[in-house]
Amino acid sequence: MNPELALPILIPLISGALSVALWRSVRYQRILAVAGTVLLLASSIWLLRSTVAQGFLVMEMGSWPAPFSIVFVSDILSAIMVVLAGIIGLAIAIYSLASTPSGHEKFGYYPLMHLLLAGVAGSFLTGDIFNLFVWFEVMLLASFALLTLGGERAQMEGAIKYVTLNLFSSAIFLSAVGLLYGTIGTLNMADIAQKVATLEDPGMITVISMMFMVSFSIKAATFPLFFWLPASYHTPQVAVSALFAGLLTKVGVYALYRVFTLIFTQDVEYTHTILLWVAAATMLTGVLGAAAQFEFRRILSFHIVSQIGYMVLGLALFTPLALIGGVFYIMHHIIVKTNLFLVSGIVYRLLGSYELKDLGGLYKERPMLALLFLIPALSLAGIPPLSGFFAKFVVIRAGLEAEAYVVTGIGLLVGLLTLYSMIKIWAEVFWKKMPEHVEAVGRLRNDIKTGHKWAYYLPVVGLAACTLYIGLNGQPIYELAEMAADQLMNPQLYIEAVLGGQQ
Amino acid sequence: MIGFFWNIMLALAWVALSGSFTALNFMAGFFFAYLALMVLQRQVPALKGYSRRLPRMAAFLVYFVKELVKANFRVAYDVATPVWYMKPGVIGFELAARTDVEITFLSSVISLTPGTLSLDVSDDRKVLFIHAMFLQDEEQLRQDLRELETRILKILR
Amino acid sequence: MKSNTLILHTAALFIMPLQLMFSVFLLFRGHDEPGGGFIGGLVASGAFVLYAFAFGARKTRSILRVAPRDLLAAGLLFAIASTIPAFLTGQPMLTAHWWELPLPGDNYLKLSTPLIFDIGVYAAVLGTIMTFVMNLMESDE
Amino acid sequence: MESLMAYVVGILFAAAIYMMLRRSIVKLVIGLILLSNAANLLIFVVSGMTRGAPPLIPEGADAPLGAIADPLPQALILTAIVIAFGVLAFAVVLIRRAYEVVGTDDLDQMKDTDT
Amino acid sequence: MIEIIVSVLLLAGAAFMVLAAIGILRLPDLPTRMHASTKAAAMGAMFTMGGVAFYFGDSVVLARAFAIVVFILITSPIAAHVIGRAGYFTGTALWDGTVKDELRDNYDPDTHTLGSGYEGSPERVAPPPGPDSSKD
Amino acid sequence: MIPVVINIVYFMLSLALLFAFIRLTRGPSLPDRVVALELIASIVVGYVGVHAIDTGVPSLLDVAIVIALTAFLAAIGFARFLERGGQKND
Amino acid sequence: MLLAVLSGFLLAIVTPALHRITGRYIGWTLAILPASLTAYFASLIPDIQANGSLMLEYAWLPGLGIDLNFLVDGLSLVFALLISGIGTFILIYAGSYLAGHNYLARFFVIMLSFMASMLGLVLSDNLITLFVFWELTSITSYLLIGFNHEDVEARKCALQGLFVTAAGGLTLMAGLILLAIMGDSYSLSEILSSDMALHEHAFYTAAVICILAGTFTKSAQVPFHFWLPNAMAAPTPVSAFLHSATMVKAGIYLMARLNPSLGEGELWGSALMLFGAATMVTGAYRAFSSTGIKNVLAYSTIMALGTLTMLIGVGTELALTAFICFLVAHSLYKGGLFMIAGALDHETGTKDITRMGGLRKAMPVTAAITCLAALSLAGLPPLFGFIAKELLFESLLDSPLWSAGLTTAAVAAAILIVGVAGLVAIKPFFGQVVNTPKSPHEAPFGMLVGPAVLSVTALVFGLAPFLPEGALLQSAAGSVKGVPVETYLALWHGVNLPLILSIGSLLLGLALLFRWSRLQPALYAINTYAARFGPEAGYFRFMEGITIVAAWQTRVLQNGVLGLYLLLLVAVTFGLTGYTLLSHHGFNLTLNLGDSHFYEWGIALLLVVAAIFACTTHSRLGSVASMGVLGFGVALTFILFSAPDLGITQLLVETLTVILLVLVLFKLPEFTNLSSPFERYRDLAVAVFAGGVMTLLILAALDIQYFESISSYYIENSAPLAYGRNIVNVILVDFRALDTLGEIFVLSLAALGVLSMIKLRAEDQHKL
Ligand code: NA
Ligand code: NA
Repeated sequence: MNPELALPILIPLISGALSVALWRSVRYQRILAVAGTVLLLASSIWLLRSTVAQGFLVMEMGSWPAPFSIVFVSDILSAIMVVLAGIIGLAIAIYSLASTPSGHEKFGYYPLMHLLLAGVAGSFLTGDIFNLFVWFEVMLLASFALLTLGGERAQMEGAIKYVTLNLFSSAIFLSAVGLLYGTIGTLNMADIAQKVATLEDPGMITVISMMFMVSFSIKAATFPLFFWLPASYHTPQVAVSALFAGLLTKVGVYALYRVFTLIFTQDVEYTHTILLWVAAATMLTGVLGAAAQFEFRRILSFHIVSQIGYMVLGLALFTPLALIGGVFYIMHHIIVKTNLFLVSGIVYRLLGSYELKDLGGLYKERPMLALLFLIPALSLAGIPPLSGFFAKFVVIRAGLEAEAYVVTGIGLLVGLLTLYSMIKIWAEVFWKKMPEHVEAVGRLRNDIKTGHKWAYYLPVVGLAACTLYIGLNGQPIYELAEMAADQLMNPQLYIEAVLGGQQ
Repeated sequence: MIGFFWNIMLALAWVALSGSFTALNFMAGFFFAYLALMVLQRQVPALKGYSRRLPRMAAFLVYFVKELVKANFRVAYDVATPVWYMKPGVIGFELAARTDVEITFLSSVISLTPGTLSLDVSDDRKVLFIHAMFLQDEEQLRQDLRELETRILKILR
Repeated sequence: MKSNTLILHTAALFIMPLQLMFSVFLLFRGHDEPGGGFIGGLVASGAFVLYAFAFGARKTRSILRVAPRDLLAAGLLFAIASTIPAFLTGQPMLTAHWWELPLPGDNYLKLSTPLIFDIGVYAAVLGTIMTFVMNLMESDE
Repeated sequence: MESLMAYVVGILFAAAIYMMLRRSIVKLVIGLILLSNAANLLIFVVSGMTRGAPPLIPEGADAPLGAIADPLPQALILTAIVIAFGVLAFAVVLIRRAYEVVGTDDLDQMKDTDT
Repeated sequence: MIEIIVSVLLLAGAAFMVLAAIGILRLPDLPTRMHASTKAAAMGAMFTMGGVAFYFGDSVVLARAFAIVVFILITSPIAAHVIGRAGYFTGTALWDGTVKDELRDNYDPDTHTLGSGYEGSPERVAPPPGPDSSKD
Repeated sequence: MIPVVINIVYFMLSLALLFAFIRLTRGPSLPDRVVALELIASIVVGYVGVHAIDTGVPSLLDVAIVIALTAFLAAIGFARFLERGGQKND
Repeated sequence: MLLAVLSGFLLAIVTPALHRITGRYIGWTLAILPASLTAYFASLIPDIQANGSLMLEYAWLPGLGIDLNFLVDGLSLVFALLISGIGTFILIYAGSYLAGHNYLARFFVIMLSFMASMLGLVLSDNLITLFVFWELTSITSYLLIGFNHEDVEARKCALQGLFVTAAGGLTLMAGLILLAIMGDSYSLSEILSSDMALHEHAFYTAAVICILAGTFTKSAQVPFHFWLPNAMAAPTPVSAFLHSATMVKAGIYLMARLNPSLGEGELWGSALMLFGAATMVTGAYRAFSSTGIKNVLAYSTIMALGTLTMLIGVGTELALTAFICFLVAHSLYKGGLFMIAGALDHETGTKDITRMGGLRKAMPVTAAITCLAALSLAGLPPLFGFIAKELLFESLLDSPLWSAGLTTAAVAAAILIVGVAGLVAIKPFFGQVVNTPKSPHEAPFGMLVGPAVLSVTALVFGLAPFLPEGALLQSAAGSVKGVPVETYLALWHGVNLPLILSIGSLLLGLALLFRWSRLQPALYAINTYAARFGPEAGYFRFMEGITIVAAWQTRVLQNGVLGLYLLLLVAVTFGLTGYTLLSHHGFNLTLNLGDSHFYEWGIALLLVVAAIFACTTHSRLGSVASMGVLGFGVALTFILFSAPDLGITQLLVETLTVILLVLVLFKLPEFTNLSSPFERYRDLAVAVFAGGVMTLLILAALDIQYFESISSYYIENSAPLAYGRNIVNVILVDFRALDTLGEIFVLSLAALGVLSMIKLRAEDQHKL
């Protein structure tokens, strides 16, 4: 028995439920927010260590044998993802202590945060396709509630799109699960994979895989299914944006990785070629979308889309190196993108706006903040030696090796345009003189209270340190990605780990 | 008293539903019914002495079913035949029933009886407004209603 | 329009306990016959919805005694608590544990973690739906 | 029956999508309800429909006496129904709040957040 | 024998259902439709459940069938009352053939008060059902 | 005999269902629709009863109990809508 | 060696603290580092002379084949010495030039980082590590160009420089990866020493194009040259160091470095010669036609960069010798000249040479140093510049390809450059005294020491060319050639064609110089005209294009209309699924009537009409009621097909749904028909298509049952092992309890969301 396999969902579930129970005491909820996420991070690291040591961890829920029980499976990829969820969770929890409006705290911000993390962790760990649906829904509902928390007009408008498109995705997912069950008769992913692999004419499986692809692609926000993301991500309070930016789309990407390496590999020529063009179009449309924006968080939101393209590209190329690149990219991007949103929050706190035209002068006034922006921004743009460079480098090399020149070329171009966007923010927010009307209001004097300063800056500094660490000492991360990719390229290992003796 | 009555009734219902006629099950039913009533205790007015009304209740049931069937056929005939024979209208029926339970029980029974439908009670609870389908002989209808009310009050008082 | 209270009030007082009891019945019987925590919880919510329609949200809160949100939390904690015995014995999460508590006579009270779990489900469903309904109603009043 | 229901489910999907594509937020909600019903029925249909043999075991028996309906999809659908209900409740309140805040039920008027 | 009873009960039940449905379809206004539907449907359910109880001939089934009937008898008049009055007060048009309406005169749509027409009179209008007045 | 009767009953109930649905679509006012909906609930009770006999599964009666106990809530909800000023033709 | 490279970064980190301690001596203090680095690199010279090259290995990212190995040979050592040597004086100079500036510490942080990056670039053996440093130089350059960041122009120029070099950087990355794939290694030394014929590889052309795109942008070759003059927005020390002496030579370095491997292909040589020559001429012409002293110098730098590129392209031993000499010569005089320009600016307050004159009296030392450097620039003896120019002419005359054309171009450039040298040295210092915004004094010592030392070095090297030759130049030329090279540097080669060309160009250049003022309007007009069609205009058009395309795409795709989003989503979903079904499975439209009872048909019909009515009615609550009917229909389906639990749940949920809808609806407006008939028919068509695909999918799935369901396990074990007879419930609370656990959390989350939406109103909130 490996308790560490269940802890990443149990801890946030318990923290979430307790936070609801402690509804009236925001103070205890705040303590629990940090304690819960610290424990989550600790247990996820424990999980990663065990997984690295043992290759796979499997827990058959309720002690019923797989494939009849719901299994939790941790391979390197899932363990990595859970650790990332832990890191982001902790960063957001600390940041939230300072940034969350008190009304939000009184109306369930913390329980929602915990349960979002539970949904995310559950999605990463489950080895059951229907259970994945359930965790998706947990995550989704938590995100719905977080998105609307506060009830501003923009939030409502954004939420309607977000909710509708995601519910459509859920319905497609559910239908696909139904069809898969109808034809294969099982829900355990390893069991499905094993059975699909024996089919002589898996045409129908390919058809069903398209529904999974669409559904997960909506969650992952790829072209042409990403509209919900730029419509909504900039509307909630910033810690929520950051949490979403870091984790939500990556769950979709993870799901794509999971099923299109484990289950739907029967017609790679077809499925992964589609993914390839999806990746290219996603990268390009996302970055162009960002180029048209002049609001801090909207720019960042469109870049999420664009970066998702790189991750999907890693999967689409479907070579060991490409998967390494993809996994590396995911790790890098989660940390960096969250951090950028957090920085945008500090900027907002200082100057009271997200509109670039209303911002400025922060390089002069807050050089450390400028540096803290520059690290993730340049990393996002793939500037070496930051984490993003190595991620992009591996993907590009994989693309060139796979002779996918057009897509690789697009990847490079998108890197340039990403840099352009980041520089746009840099020039407008940091370099530009502070606009006079802002100065007149004296927003900067309304500085972050010293008591809160650490809560604003600690997560940003920590995540920037992660970015630097991955960049300067990428070897351990690379090795992890390599192990993950190795497992992904050999689904047989996963199947054996889950179904073990029944083979 | 009414609390206890309901408690027993609910416990019996429990036994009936579960189909397990054991003392233990009855006790369980009693217990859960008690819990269910507990939530309501402040709202339920106490009534007393229901036991002597049981025979009257049986008689009422017979009467009621008879009326029910009779009236149903009357409505059925009118519905099934192409020409409307009905003369519908709303009448006010002066209530002898006073308490909430009495009025509610009466109005329900009236509603259940085809051809009459309780619409509302006046604010001073003196009159029950009834939509009747066959007002050919209003006096007869009022008499029937009065008899129904009398029988009900006998059970409830 | 005018809102009548008398008939609906009185009827609600009679029907509601019936529904509540039936919901508990469905809950406990669920393992063997149609029913269970969900269905039970839904029926119980129906009972309180009826009460709320008849008497308004404020009175419903007073008979619920706890906030629907607390009911919700209790349900969730109950459901999670049912996973604890498995942890204590080093088994995978959600492994069922069964206990038979002897009662007078030849009877046993069968208690199990799935039952605790189902009770949690019941409470959570009830809490959820009451949260929906009460808040919606209160926002009108 | 399954082939008949295939058409029914298709029509439900079509109806759901048609309603979701309307500009009124209320119709959107109707569309969502239809959509979840369609998906649930889909699972029910593709995993096989059996008449008159609910997955219940008679008292005292260890196993059902004859062939029974597949219980697993039923459990899945039950979960899906309840989830859909929760989601729907949220969506309904969301559109109400959106209407209060935005002042129109026309979705085309709700595009400030995009461009 | 049982078969016949069951058949008759089922057919009667179904017939009431059909009756209710025809009624609701044919009858001209809301209250009259309710006369048909509420009662006939309740009757239909009662007969059907009677059939069920007889068919299975089992105390458990009997208890359930009984419970169903009781529950329907309790709930359907409440629903009918609530809908009927809601329909009436929101001004649903009554059939042209309606002969009288004593309620309309007593209802004040501005204050939403429903008088009895006996506001000035002493407490009771109808005679109390004394023990002597009962005839059976 | 019973199978034939059951088929006849199914037919009658289907017919009833159809009529009730027609009323529901025609309205014209909300209460009319609600009444139709209530009737449909009752017809479903009938269906359940007949189906229980048809299949010999008495457990199905539980469905009927639930309908009997809760279906009227929808009507009360609609009525509340009207009481609070909802339009009857809406 | 690792320390040598990284020390710059380390020092950068502590610079702010150091600044607080040392105050105004910060420049001098920091200069200790490059000075000692210079000494360190110089100490390696004997080693290189003996062994040819030196390899120092450090691990970094072995998994990716990325390491911190450093390759020291003649070429890299020349660059390393230039960087650290000139860097020393630049730091001292900057300490004076920016004395008292608010952001002096920030400036030095970036400067030191740049220097370290540059060292890393020229010393890295690993292609990727090289690229890492390459990009770092672009970024530090960006930060330095935009040092006066509150100025819009500075920001624009910085962006332009970054955008162009980063664009090139990305193609360079692709090129380097292709090269690594071709050479099967990221190690330069391995690629250079392998005997693979890279020019026969399929990737060769692509790799060369990608790499050259990178080097050309970085080294400001035509048509990417326009960013460099704009980079003069940077403070002068930056221009002197980055944009003349070092960073812009990174591209040159890389071309020289890869020349042995890639030079065998025809593309390489001809591309370098062509672009190099074009750059050379353009640079020289623009230098001559500019008025700002920094622009003059910048364009003359472009000229030099073109020359260097061209020389690599020529690729003969002689040409490569000329290359190395020109490289060193240029760095020495151009670094010095820039520092002078800064000093002039500093003292006079203007950069425009037309507004200076007669400064020799006020700034005699400056004037002397300038003359010395200008002589080298003009290629006059006895300075090292002369040797380089002679070699240039000689090697071009000797070029195996396009000799005449290249020579003509070089002479033309030489003529113009003589004029330029005159502009720089004569115009400000001689002639009439012109009033300047500030009254000039001699520049401070810190600002003069650099130019002085560099100019004197040029003089020394010119007088004693064997000094650098023996130490390094020969081995550096060998590095570029790939095989050892014999060089013969001398000031005097006798009267030969190169000398004649030199003299000729000197005379013509002087002639031009004296007509400069009169030529200026014409030159200005030509430049203005060229600016409208030149590459810089192309850059602006490209940037504008991005914005336009981006805005267009956003308007079209992210249009804010949910209906259109959904429409696309539905079309994609069902289009893709439908197409795949058609292509991978095929379909048949079966409808088996026989297996359904008539009343089941009735229920199916009910479902359909209820759904259709819900969609078509104009009554909202009619629609809601119809959903209720649909719910009953679905429940009936469940009940008739053996799912009582589902039936019950569906009924309850349906009832509660209706209640919720009704509770909410009276706050909402009635149905209105908002869409046009076209939209309705379009949506209907899409919806029917989607439904059709779903039907086909289900029908297809019904025909297929690849495997038995796993359910038999639940059926068998429900009672004996899980003690429950309702198998569905047992699955829910035991076999698959985790689903249920998740599900109640979903419900709770919905409840919390509803709670906050209703209770927490935006208008009540305490705003930030
Ligand atoms: Na993201
Ligand atoms: Na099938």
